This record gives sequence, C-alpha cells and structure tokens, in this order.
Amino acid sequence: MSEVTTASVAVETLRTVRRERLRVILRSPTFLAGAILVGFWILCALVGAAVVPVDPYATDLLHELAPPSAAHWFGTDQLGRDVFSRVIVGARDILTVAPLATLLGTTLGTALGLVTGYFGGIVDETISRLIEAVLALPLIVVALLALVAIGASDSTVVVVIGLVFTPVISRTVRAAVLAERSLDYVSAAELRGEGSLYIMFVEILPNVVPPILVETTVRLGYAIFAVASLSFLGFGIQPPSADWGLTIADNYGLIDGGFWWTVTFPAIAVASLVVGVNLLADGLSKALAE
Amino acid sequence: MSGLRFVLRRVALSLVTLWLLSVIVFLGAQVLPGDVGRAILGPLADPRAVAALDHKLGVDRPLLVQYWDWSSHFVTGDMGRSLVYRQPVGPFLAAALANSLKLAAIAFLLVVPLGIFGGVVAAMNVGRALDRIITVTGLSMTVVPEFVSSIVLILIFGVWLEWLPVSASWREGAGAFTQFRHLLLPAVPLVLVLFGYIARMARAGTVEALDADYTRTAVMKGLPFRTVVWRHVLPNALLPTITVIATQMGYLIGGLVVVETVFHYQGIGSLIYNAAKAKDFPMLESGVLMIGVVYTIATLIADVLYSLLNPRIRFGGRE
Amino acid sequence: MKADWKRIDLLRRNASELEADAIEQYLTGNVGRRELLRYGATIGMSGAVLATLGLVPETTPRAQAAPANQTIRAGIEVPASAVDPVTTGDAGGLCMLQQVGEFLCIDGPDLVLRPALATSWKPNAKGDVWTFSLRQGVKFHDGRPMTADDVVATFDRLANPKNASNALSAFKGVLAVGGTRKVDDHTVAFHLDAPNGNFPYYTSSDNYNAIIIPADFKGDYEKSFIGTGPFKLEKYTAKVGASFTRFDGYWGPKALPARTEFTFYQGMQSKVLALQGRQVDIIVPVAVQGGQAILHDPRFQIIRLRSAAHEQVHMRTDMGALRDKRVRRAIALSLDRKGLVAGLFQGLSDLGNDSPFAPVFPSTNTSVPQRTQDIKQAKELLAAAGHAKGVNIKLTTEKYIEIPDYAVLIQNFAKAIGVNITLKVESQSAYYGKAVFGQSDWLDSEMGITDYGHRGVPNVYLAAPLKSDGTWNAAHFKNPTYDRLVASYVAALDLAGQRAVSKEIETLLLDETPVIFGYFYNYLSAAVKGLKGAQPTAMAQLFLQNATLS
Amino acid sequence: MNVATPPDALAAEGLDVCYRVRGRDRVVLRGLDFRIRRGESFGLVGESGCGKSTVALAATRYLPRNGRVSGGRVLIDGRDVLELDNAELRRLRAHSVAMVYQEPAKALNPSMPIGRQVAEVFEVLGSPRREALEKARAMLGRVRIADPASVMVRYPHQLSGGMQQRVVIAMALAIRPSLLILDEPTTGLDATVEAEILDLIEQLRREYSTAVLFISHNLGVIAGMCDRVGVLYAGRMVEEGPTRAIFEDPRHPYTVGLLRCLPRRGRSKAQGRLDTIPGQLPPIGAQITGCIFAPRCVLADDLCRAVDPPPVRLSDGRVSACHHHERAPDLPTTAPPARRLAVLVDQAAVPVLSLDHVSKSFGGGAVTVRAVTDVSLELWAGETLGLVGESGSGKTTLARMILGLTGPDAGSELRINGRALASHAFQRHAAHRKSLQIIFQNPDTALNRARLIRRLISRALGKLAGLAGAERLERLHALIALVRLGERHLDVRPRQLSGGLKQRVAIALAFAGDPRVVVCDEPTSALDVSVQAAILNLLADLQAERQVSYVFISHDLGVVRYLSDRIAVLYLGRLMEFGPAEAVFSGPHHPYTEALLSAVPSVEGGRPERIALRGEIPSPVRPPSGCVFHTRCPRKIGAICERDVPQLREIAPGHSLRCHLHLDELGGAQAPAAADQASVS
Repeated sequence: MSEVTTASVAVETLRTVRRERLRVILRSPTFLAGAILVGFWILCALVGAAVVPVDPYATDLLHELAPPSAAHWFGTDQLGRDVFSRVIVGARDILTVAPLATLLGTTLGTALGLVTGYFGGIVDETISRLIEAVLALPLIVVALLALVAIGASDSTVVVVIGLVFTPVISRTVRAAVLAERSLDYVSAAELRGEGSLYIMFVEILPNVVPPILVETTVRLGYAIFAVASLSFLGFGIQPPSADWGLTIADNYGLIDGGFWWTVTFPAIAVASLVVGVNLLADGLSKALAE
Repeated sequence: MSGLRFVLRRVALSLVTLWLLSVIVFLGAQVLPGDVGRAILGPLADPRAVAALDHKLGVDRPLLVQYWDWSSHFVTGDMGRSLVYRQPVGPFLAAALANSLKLAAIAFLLVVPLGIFGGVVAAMNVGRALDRIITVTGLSMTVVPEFVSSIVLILIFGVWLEWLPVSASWREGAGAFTQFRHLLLPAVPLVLVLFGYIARMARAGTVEALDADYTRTAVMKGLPFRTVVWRHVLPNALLPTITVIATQMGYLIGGLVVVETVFHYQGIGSLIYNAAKAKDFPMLESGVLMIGVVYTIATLIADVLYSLLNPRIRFGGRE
Repeated sequence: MKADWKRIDLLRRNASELEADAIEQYLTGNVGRRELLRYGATIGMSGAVLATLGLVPETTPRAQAAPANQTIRAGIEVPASAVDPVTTGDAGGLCMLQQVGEFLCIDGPDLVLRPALATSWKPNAKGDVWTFSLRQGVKFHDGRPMTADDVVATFDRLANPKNASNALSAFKGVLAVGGTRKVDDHTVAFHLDAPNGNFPYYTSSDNYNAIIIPADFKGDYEKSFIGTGPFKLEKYTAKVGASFTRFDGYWGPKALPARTEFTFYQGMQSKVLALQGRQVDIIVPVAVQGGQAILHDPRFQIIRLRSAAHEQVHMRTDMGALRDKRVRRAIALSLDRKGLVAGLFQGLSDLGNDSPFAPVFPSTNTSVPQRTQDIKQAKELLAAAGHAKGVNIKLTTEKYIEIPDYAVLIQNFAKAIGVNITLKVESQSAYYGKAVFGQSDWLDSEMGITDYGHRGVPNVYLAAPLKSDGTWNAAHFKNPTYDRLVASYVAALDLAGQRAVSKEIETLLLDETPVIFGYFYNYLSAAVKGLKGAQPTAMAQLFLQNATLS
Repeated sequence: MNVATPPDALAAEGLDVCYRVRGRDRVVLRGLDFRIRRGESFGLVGESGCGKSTVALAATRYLPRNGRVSGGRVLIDGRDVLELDNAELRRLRAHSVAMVYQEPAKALNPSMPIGRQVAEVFEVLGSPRREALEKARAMLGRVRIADPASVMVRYPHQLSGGMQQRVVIAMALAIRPSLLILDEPTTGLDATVEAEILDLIEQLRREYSTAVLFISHNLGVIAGMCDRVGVLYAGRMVEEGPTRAIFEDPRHPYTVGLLRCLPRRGRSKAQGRLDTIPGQLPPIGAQITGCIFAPRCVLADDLCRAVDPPPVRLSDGRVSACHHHERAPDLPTTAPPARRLAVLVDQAAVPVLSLDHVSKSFGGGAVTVRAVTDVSLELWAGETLGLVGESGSGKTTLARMILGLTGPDAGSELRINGRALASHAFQRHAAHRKSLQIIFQNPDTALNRARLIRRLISRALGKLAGLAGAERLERLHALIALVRLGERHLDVRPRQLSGGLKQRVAIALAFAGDPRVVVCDEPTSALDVSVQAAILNLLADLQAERQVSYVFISHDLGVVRYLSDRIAVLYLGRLMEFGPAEAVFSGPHHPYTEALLSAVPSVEGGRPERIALRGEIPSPVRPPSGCVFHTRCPRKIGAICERDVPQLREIAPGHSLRCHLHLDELGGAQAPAAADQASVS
C-alpha cells in the first residue's frame, strides 16, 4: 500500500535520541563534576592501596598525632598511621558496602513494588501498611536498631541497609508500576492469557527501569550517607578499616585538642563522595526526564 | 463533613500503623543480644545473679505475656517502668522528647523559611545560574552526613573562632538564651540536610505552578507579576511542600541520633540507642512509638493542613 | 624513722604470729614501709602497733579547713541502671553508692586498708574466720544506729544467689549466706568457705557493693539513698544528676563541703567539654584516649592513681596454632610494651609482665625479669613450632576505650613476626554474650581482649580467668600446678609467703603465656586547679568530704 | 500597512519560532504570514505537531522557556508584541487580548473561588473589589451560567468541564478584547457540550465584535465558526483564504487530501474506501529543502523537491503555497474504488456475541455508580456494532465486560457463539480469549514500548495462536502483510513508529489469534485525520476478508456511521436506541440520538438546526427517576417521563428504542431520509 511504502520508519531513531541525550549529559557541568569526584574515589578504592606513599595500616607509636608535614601530608593519627594514605584507601569499604546494599535494596524493592503495584487490593494494602509502619521511623534509627540486634559487620550492614531501603524503593517502583498497570498493554497481555509473573517481570519491569535507575543512584547517595553515619556511630564498617566515618568517630574527640587533621580530611572525603554521587544522580534524572 | 471523615480515616490508619510498629519493635527487641539482667549487672556478673534479676524483672516470661502486659498498660497511658532504671518510662521519655523537640524546633524555625525562600527564588530563576547554584548546593548539602557537617562546624565555630559552645549540654537552670546558644551549632547540620529537601520541593512546586495553565490565565489577565506569584503561583506551589515539611518534622525528631551523639545531647535518639543497647524493652518500645507518634501527628497535621488549604479536598468533588 | 626499740621488743612478744612476722619482715628490710602499712592494715594490726614502729597510717587525711559552705561539682559517667547496692556494678552507679554509703574499711588510693565502720579486724590462725569490731555511735541518715545486725544482713544479702547480687562472683568460694555471724552488737565474725589472707579487702570499698545499709532494706534504693556516710541525698534524677548535702549526724569529722553536685555524662568527650566549660570542678574517670585535650592543659590538674586495671589478651590454649605455648610466647614477645605505654597512654601506665601481678600489688615479686620485645626470639619460637611461614589468627574483642586501638597495635606487632591477625571488633553485649562457655565470643574466641577493672588484691585476677575451673577462663588454661599455686597464694597470710608463691606463678605464666598482660593503666581524674582534697579511687569512687575549692 | 485603515487585530509577519530540545534548536514555525482583521474570525487548522498552539503562544509572548521567536514579528492592534516592555505587555494583555485553552480545568486556579478569579479581570482594569465581584456575577450570567451567585463561591473542581469552559470564556470576554485566541476550546468536551460552547462563543463574539483566532484540528468546527481559514502544515501556512472557498475548492494538495480523508456524513464502508494522505508529518525541526509537503504529495515533481514554493496570491484573497496549486483540485485519489459487498447477516444462526441483561455497578452503599444497567445486545458474524454515547454513558465499561477486563454484576449473561463466557479474562477458555480481542484507543500505551515489534507480534502469535518456530515466523510475515506493514517495521520499537503504524501493529496483535470479535475502543481518535482514514480502511478490509465482527466505540459519529452496520446508543449506562446504522441515523430516532446528531459540526458548514440539551449529564450515582434522559430531553412529555421507565420497543424490524413518545412524534419520523440527505449534500 502506498501510504506505508512511502513512510519513513522512524520519526527519530532511538540512536539519535540516545546520542543527543548523552551529549546533554556530558555537557552538564554538575554531571561532569560528579563523575570526576566519583571516578576519583572509585580509582582510589581500586588501586589506592598500591599507590599510597605509606602503608595505611602501619602504626608508628613514635609519631603519633603528627601535624601535616612533607613526610605525612595529612599528618598522622593516634596510632601514628598516615592520614593521607588512610583517606585514599578509606574509600574501599564504603564503596563496596554501599553499592551492594543499594543493589540488594533495589532488587527487593523492585520485586515488592511490582507485586504491590500490580496486584493492588488487599496485598497492596497490607504491605503498604507494614511499609508505612517501618517508614514512620527514620531509616537511620531502624538500621541502628537492627545492627544493635544482629551485630555490625560489612555483610550485616549490606543486608540491613538493603532491607531498610527496600520499602523506600518499593514505593517508587509501586508508583511507577501503578502508572504502567493502567496502560492498555497490560490489559492486552491479560487478554492474551499471560501469567501475572510474566506480566510483572517481562512486560512491566522493562518500562519502569528509568525511574528505578534514578532511584538507585539517589539511593546510592543515601546508602553512602547511611553507611558513613552508621560507621560513625560504631555500627557500620568495623576497625581496623580505614573507613572515613570510622576514622572520624575514632578521632573527633581530638578536635578540641587541636588535632584537626585527623578528622578534617576524612570529612572532606565523605562529603566529596556523597556530593559526587548526588550530582551524578541529578544529571541522570535530568537526562532521563527530557 | 468529608474533611472530618478524611481525618478520622487517617487517624484510624495511623493507629493501625502504630500498632504494627509496636509489634515490629517488640519482635525486633527479642533478637537484641544479651539480656537485661546482664546489661544491669555487667558482663562479668555471676549467671545465677543474672537469672535472678531476669526473673525479678519478668523478662523470662513468654513473649506473648510480656507483650500483652506491656501493651495492655500502654493503651491506658501507662508506658511501664524502665527495666534498667526501675522507674516509670514517662518522665525519661518526656525529658528526652522535650530536649529533642527543642533542638528540632530551632532547626525547623531556621530551615522552613530558608528552604521555601531558596526554592522559590530558584524557581523564579529557573534555568539560570542562580537556580543551578541554589539547587546544586542544596542538593549537595542534603546528602552530606550530619556528622561531617557537624565536625566542620565545630572546627570552625567552636574550636577556631570560639564563637559557639561545642556541646549541647548546659548547666541546669540555664537561661533560654544560653540554651539557644548551645543548640545553635547542633541545629545547623539539621538545617543543612533539610534545606535541600524543602528547597527542592518548593522549587518543583513553584516551577510547576509557574508552568501551569492557570498561571498563564493569570498572566494573560494582565495582572502584575507580583500579584500572579503571590495569588496564583505560591498558594498552589507550596501546598505539596507542606506535606514534605511535616514528614521532615518526623525525620527531625528521630533522625537526631547522629547530631545528638556528636554534641552529647540527651534526646530521644540517644534514649532509644541506649535502651536498645541495654535491651530495656519498655523504654525502647515507648521511645520508638513516641517517634512514630510524632511522625504520625506531623503527617496528620500536614494532611489536615493540606486539606484545609486545598479546596479540592475541603469541598469534595462536584455533585 | 623514729623507732622505739624497746617498745618494739615488747610488741614482738605480745604480737600475734602474723604481726610478728610482718614486723620481722619490715625490720629486716624485706618489705618496705608502704607494704608493711598495707599488709599490716590487712591483717588488722592496730594503729598502736604501727605507731610504735614509727608508722602512722594516714587515716582520712584531714585538711586544716573547717566545714565551709561550698558546693563541689563533679562530672561522672551516667549510671547505667537503677542505683541499688545489690545490683549496681557500673562506674557511675558505684560512685553514687559511695557518696552516701560506707564500708567496713576503705581501700585508699595507696591500696592501704583503713578502718571505717569497722575499727579493727583479726583473722584466726588458719585465716578462715575473720572477726571485725564495729565502730560505735554510727547512725544511718534516718537516725537509727548501725548495729551488727545491719552488717550481717548486708553481707548475707550480697552473698545470696537469689538476690541478683553483683558481689556474687566475688564472694563465690569465699563467703556464703550464713557465713556472716553476729558475735555481739558491735562484733561480727566472717566464717569463710576457705582460708583467705586478703579477706578484709572483701569488706572494703574494693568490694564496691558492700556498703552497710539497714537490715530492713527492701529495695528501691533510689527513694532513700540510705547510708552512714558524711553526705546524705538531696536529690537524685536518673540519667541527669544528683546532689548531696552534709550529714550532720556523721560519726567522724563532718564533711567540708556543704553540698556536692553530680552531673551525669555519656562518654569521655562530654565530660571533658563540661570541665573545659567549667560546668564541673572534677571529672572521673579520664582516659588518655579522648582526654588528650586536658592532659596537658595548665588550667587543670590530673589526679593519677596507679591501678591494677588492665586488658587481658587471652589466647586459647586448646585450639589451633595457639595450642602451642611457643606461639603464644612468640606473640607476647612481639609486643613493644614500652611503646604501648608511651604511645597509647602517654606514659600513664605500668608495664605488664604477662601475669596478673601488677607492679602496684605488694605481693608482686619484682625479681622475675620483665618481658620485652624480642622479634628474633619470637620468630625462632614460631619456627620451632612449625609456623615459619606464618600463621593466621582471629582476634575478637569489644569496643571499649582503647581496646580497638590496642588490637590494631597487636595486629601490627604480630605482623612483624609473621603472625597474621584478623580483627573482629564487636559491641560489648555481642562480645560477652551470655558470658558462659559456648554462648560468648569472649569465652569462645581463639584470641580476644577483655577489660578488667581495678582490684585491691590480685586474687580475682588469679582465679576466675586462669584457674582450670575459672568461670572467666577465656584462654581455656588448664594447669594443675597453677591451680595449686593459686590456692596456696590465696591462703598465704604472710607477705613473704605470698611473694614466694607469686614468683612461681609469674614464672609459670611467663612460660605458658595463656594471657598477655601488656600494661596496667593508671586511673586518671581531672579537676580544676583550685580543687583540693578530692580523693578518687581506682574503683570509680570519689571521696569529696575533704574537698575544698579555692 | 495602510495608515488609513485601523490596524489588524493580529498580524504575523515572517514569524519563525524554534524550541530548544536536547541541546538543539528545532524550528516549529517557518516564516508564518497571516493577518486577522478587526472583528474577523480566523481559523487555524492543522494536524498535531504542525505548530498551531505555538502561534497562539508566540502571539501572546508566552512561549515556554525553551522556545523563542527567531525571526519575524507579531503585531496585535498594530503594535509589535515582541518589542513591548513589561508594563506595556501587561496593559496589552489586560485590555486587548484574551485567550481560552483546551483544558478549562487546568486554566482555572484550583485554590481560588470562581468569583474571585473572574473579578480579578475587572480589578486589573481598575474596578474596586466589590464592583468587580458584581461585574463578575453579571459576566457569568452572560455566558449562560444559570446561578452565578452560587458558582461564584465554588472552586473549579466543583464544576463540570462545560461550566469551567464557560467561566474561562467569561474571563476572556469580560475585557471585550479586540482579539480572542481560542486554542482547541472544545476538544475533550462532549459533542452536546461542545456545540453549546461553540454557540456561546459565536454569539458573544458577534456581540462584542471581537476578532478571533480559532485554533483547532477539527475541520468541522473551523468550518462552522470562521470567516477565514489558514491551513498549517509542519510549521508552514500552506493555504489560506475564506472558509467557504477553502473547504469547497481547496488549492493545496494537503488541504485537498485532508478534506477527502474525512468520512462525510452518511457515508458508510459499503460505499467504498476512504481517501488517504500517504506518509507522515516530518519530525519537528526537520531540515527540508523544497516544498515541505513534497514527500507526501502525489503531484510533487523535481521543482517541488528543490524549491520551497512561495505563497501565491489567488483570487478572492486566497493564498496557496504550492507550485501546482491550479492542479490541486484534480489530485488523483489514492484509494482504489473497489469495494466488497455488505455483509449478509444470517439471522437464523447464533449470534457470535450476545449480551443478556448485562449490568455493572462500582462501589457500594450510598455511592454505588451504576455504570451499565441492563443492556442486552447481540452481534452477528461479520458485522460492526457501533457504540455511541457521551462520556459516562458506559461504552467503555461495556467493552471491558465483553473482554473480561471488568467482571459484570451477577445476573448478567455473556455468550460467545452461544457458549457462556466467564466473567474474567483469566477464567476464560483460551479459545474464548483469542476469539475476543481489542484495539485500544491509544497505540502508545497499548504496545509495550520496551519491546521490538517482532517480539510483540511473535508473543501474541505464540500465546493466541499457539504457534512456535518456523510456523510462527511464517504467520508473522503473513500477519504484517495483512495489516500492510513491512519487514523493516519489525526490528524497531514502538516509539520509532508513527501513530498510524503503531495502530497497525496493534491491529496485527488483535488479529494474531484469528479473533471472532474485536472491540475497537476509539481506535482512531488519537490519530490525525489523514491517518485515521487509512486505519478505517484497513479495519473495513480485514472485516471483509475475515468475517470478523467489531464492537466499535467512537464519539465521532461520522466514523461510527462509516464503519457500523448497527448502532447502539447509550445514555447513563442504559441502552436508549439500537438498530441498523442507517435507520438510527436517519430516524425516526430517540430524542437523545437526535440531539447527538444535531451537535456534530461538519466541514460542509451550516449545521442543521441544533437541538440543545439542557443542563448537565446527571451523576450516575443518583440517576434520574423514570426515563433517565428526562432531565435534559427537549421532547419531554410530562410526568410520565419522570415516573415510568420506558420500555425498549421495536419500532421497525431490528430497530428498537426506549422512549414514551409516540412513533410519529419522534425526530426524523416525518422525513426519514432528510437528515442523511442534508448531510451528504
């Protein structure tokens, strides 16, 4: 038929859209700044231990709390360990724990969000109530109580943060699924006789990936926030890790003694990492929104 | 009429939520390590003494009995006695809550106007440098953990400049101004965290309202820009922000744990933390529920406020 | 020394066997003045005897000042639970008890027992019955006189397993219910389960629960805070603070301050900040970790008490590579103890020699050589044990003051000799668990570090953590020779005898090294410069009746 | 400009507008030239994406943040809008120009009472508050709001769409502007409401002698409302001139094609295929040399592809931007005239689908919504049943019940080929499921956008036809050929296809399992006119080839008429009339049907005398007693209508309706063929 043969296939090919989107992202200064910050810390986490000037775990009881100098750029801590080296390698644990926790939370939250959003009704009502009950408490309090209960270690922190994030992510996913659920292709699948699992995971899931992606990056920022805070409170990453939150907790009693370098540098490091992740998330959500 | 029913429904749902919360906390408390007896007598205490104390405190009874015992008293307003301090929980909770509320109130009074103002200013300049600056800084400050900003603030204002005290505790009977001075530094990290949230919501609401057709209608009427903003944009823009602010109030009350730790402040956060460590179930349960109640009340107020300000809910649908 | 030799001769003749032995030891120079004082006090040598020797124990050192209208403000740790003489065991709570209560005798900062509610005490020849004479005219804060009945009730209450008594573990195998018997209204006899040369310490401030309270005490102590001390309760607010006022019916010299005020703090830093902000006049205790800010601040004085408090690094003698004592010794040899003292404690600590015999104890035999760092020997020992290529060990410990740092340092020291230690740092409740074998990381871990508070005598340290049937034997150390040595040490009534046994114990423990005793840290308090006469003890007590502020 | 004549109400001179999207400027209006004289009404017509609304926004200087005027001028009352400073602009908006948009619900401030919003207009002009409120009340009266005082204190959400639009119109006309811009003011409103609003606008415009810029995609609406018309295509004015001339004698191939696409009133599938415009709109911002319409133009030659045709002034004030404008009227038709016979319904056999006393109510207690009440229908093999009614009439609910997406109330019976149907799709036999399929209104949401077309169709073939492997592949190709799609459409995702192509894919999915009944739920209402025709052709062809039956839902009576063999008219969930399409359209028919038919605007202009319906559609929660239509019925007899529910009675074989009126009192009864006659004209 003539009306079809003359039609060009694509209004705008997907590739052009993607290319343009990528260009917008790459031109965004916030995204770039975020990428540089996060990239730097990932690099430090990966190869930091190999390139630092001093063994970050080596104690030196003769040079405790030395102020910054040529030998120790950021000074030394209470046990004479090199603060610079520790800040560099300090990214490793948090950059392992936080993404894993986020991944766990995203996976569970997505599954839960799909189920509640798709089935609705009593399933949704019950689970939503439970979620609301948990969310009535600040996340950090829930995580803290859970970690007091089961004891803190890298793996328990991953599990606890992951579980604590689950309801939050599931809420986002549920909202997205609710919107999808009302779309006709879901009805069409039902009319085709597809099973619920197929509809949820094969039909709907691919379409709610963008909000999940954005939520995941945002959550990653909060995972880092939460892990750092928990470490600071003593219920996150455990010694002798060079983790920043832990280091700050160990040393913040020293600030009024004038030993500012033991906390200032890790504090800057934490701040730069979370800000970096958030700038990335911001750039990503802006690009996906266009 | 529909408004009242709406509020009643919300209250009923909140009660269900709180009950669920109490069960979760109760079950959660059971997996806390150690036991009350040992927490009181110390780690090296003789097991016979621990057993005797546990029996005396009644924590060796079946779970359901304990839960019933606690909850049947709780509904009559009796929050029970702290297992560890062997005194009624109420006064402890009241003192801690009062402290936390004081801190939260200061943070709140600072952040709400700042956040809304920042968000609205950003929205008015949407796409321009000022907008990016406000958004990006707000966003960045929101994600910086409180303990990090606290430490930077302590270093600058407490240690170097020596302008403000670095501890939130003051001598008993200190005046309001002294208390305020002590609470100012702890309040700032909370302000920083919340500023971003509120500014973002206010900005999003304002941008949406600015883009809305009704704003176009107002502009096309030839109204002066200021009138358009005050009469048409802001009332609609800030409506959703109210809800966010209220939920953040809940966060504020409970999420003080970190700030309370850094500034050695005896608020509800440290109360819960210590209760959990000592497995002091009545104290923990009551503390957690209190946060839940505060959160619920805050959201309830938000909902009511929202429905009062939003004619869509106030008057229900059309006939 | 002004000794009246004639009177000494007379003394010798009239003295009991123990007293005579002590006098002999002193005169021959085997024990020093301090030790004699200490020992003499323990066995109940009368003041007259000691005076004859030219030694007068400083009974409640008395400042010249008359009672004034001052209020002394102290900052202490927040009591972890309800203050109750039977159950309380934490620093803050004990300090509260001691403000109003008194013991039969007081273990002063110099570890010398001084009479308090008891005026004198005496063992029988075997050392298993101790008779205490009680002070007359002592009144409780409610005006009732204190009698032998109150003393008997106090000790029976503490020794009763049904009472959730915190002293139960101390009295185990020493004193049981019914062992405390009234002789007359002002005399009490303690019939012990076994001979014990150091028993008076069990009735002293060392056994912190043993304040004498009325026989009809029923509980709910925070209501009354009843005792016989120089201060009585004004107000107690749980978790916040307490205040006390001078008790005018006190049997001894009246307290100098009219009032004392205690504020409770959580954690070191808040106390330090309170002192810096002049919200309090004295804070107890202060740890080097976190106390750096005031240790060198000229505005404050540091009150330093040598103590026997320490961290035990136990190594399972029945598990893995540590079963071989050469490996245990090698690890002990890898430690740079001087570095630890200098680095972790800025010198405010004594060296440990891998036995509970802290330098502060008179019975410690100092002729046993101090173990020092010897990497070479340590490596040889490891090689001999078949671990030349290194060995992996897991060190589990609690999060408590400097312990995590100590663990990191041990990890670093051990690395130098090829022992690879992985750390697991837990909360205290997780670490101690149920505190019984099989349900406690503390007692079940391959290697661990455990905090032990100060005691006036090493008896507890010698028994529970190291004896074959010891309930705190985390090292699972089972050595019949050692058990026998400890029994004879405990029973030994004379100092020379104790020292002889302690030498053997120290040598044996150096060889076996089930536990590393790296250091015995000092008990520190910090006060404003103008505060005089405040007397903390290493048991977290704080005597303020003689305190003045200028 | 001639100084002597008063300035034009609106003039666009070489207007270029572009939007910045994903970092690039995309041109949406190219060198637009047109003028609206004072008091004149000018219609701007075009398909979606042609830039109609942008004209309005540019004229009022209210482009979105990413849009800007990149060339040319816009003058209102002779003043360059782009040159005005803020105060002047405000004055211009306050005094001279007003605007009404598509969605009245959004155009009103949700948190302000109506009265205040209307009064504001007068306050800007300097009236004190009290006086302004008084004027507002009067103005609301002028837009025929029955009880202005009570409306004044209400909030927008408490009003119906029609009422809201009246309020917006009141605000717009309150200032007696020299220019009123109407941007799709009736789109989304029901036909009867639309007609009323259009009447209102027309009347007030004449009264106030306001110039109007009327923007619409609906040729019929424009034809009825405007003195002159401009046809916009891809941001360019392709033709402009007096309405009558344009509609009767178009001189641009695009206009010609557009008009031919429309199923004219009375036309049915039996009378042949509809004409179509091949191809699709160029993407927004596309760089095109030569005539922008050339890729779709049958007349296009090398000249067209190389040189952008300048606007050519023709006689009687017409302008056409075509090199071959003189040949446009003779544009060859694209559709072969071939047409099969109408379906012969074998009344003796079992109907393919039958509904017996089907009802559906939602909610419960006091707020039970009776969406469908006691509807009985049957559908025969190979025929199309048109479902007609305003929003809330229960069309969609009925369709969903047929499909099993919504379970009917107890007592309802649905049968397929005489076999009972389970109420929910998942309970139904696979055979039943594949026999009943649907084509949704919006292909964007009906196709899973995450999938390749190939996978979408394969899956449907697998599930519905039970095919796999080579067999499935074979059927896949047969199927796409059936819906006139090509191989190259298979390995793309839905968003890469145009609306028309997407709808073809949706049709392919519905036909994967050889269905017996396909529910078409407004299958063309989301499509542009030029695409709609092709889809209607395809549906008709498929029906002829496969003897499939359609349940066809549409608010566009022309479309329904074209495709349907029989028609069911629903009102408030009740079946009001049911009969052969021709009979229902020509009458005698139910008063409601009559009103619906009279409300349809047509490109032929000159609507038949419109039968106005009073008031609002009643709430389905509390339907009126007796005949549910009595509250709005123009032919209401009296108490009987309020008291007794009229029975469905057969007035001719197969034609029944529900009315108390006597047969010859019904509309269309006197001149059975008149309505049809008039519209075909």
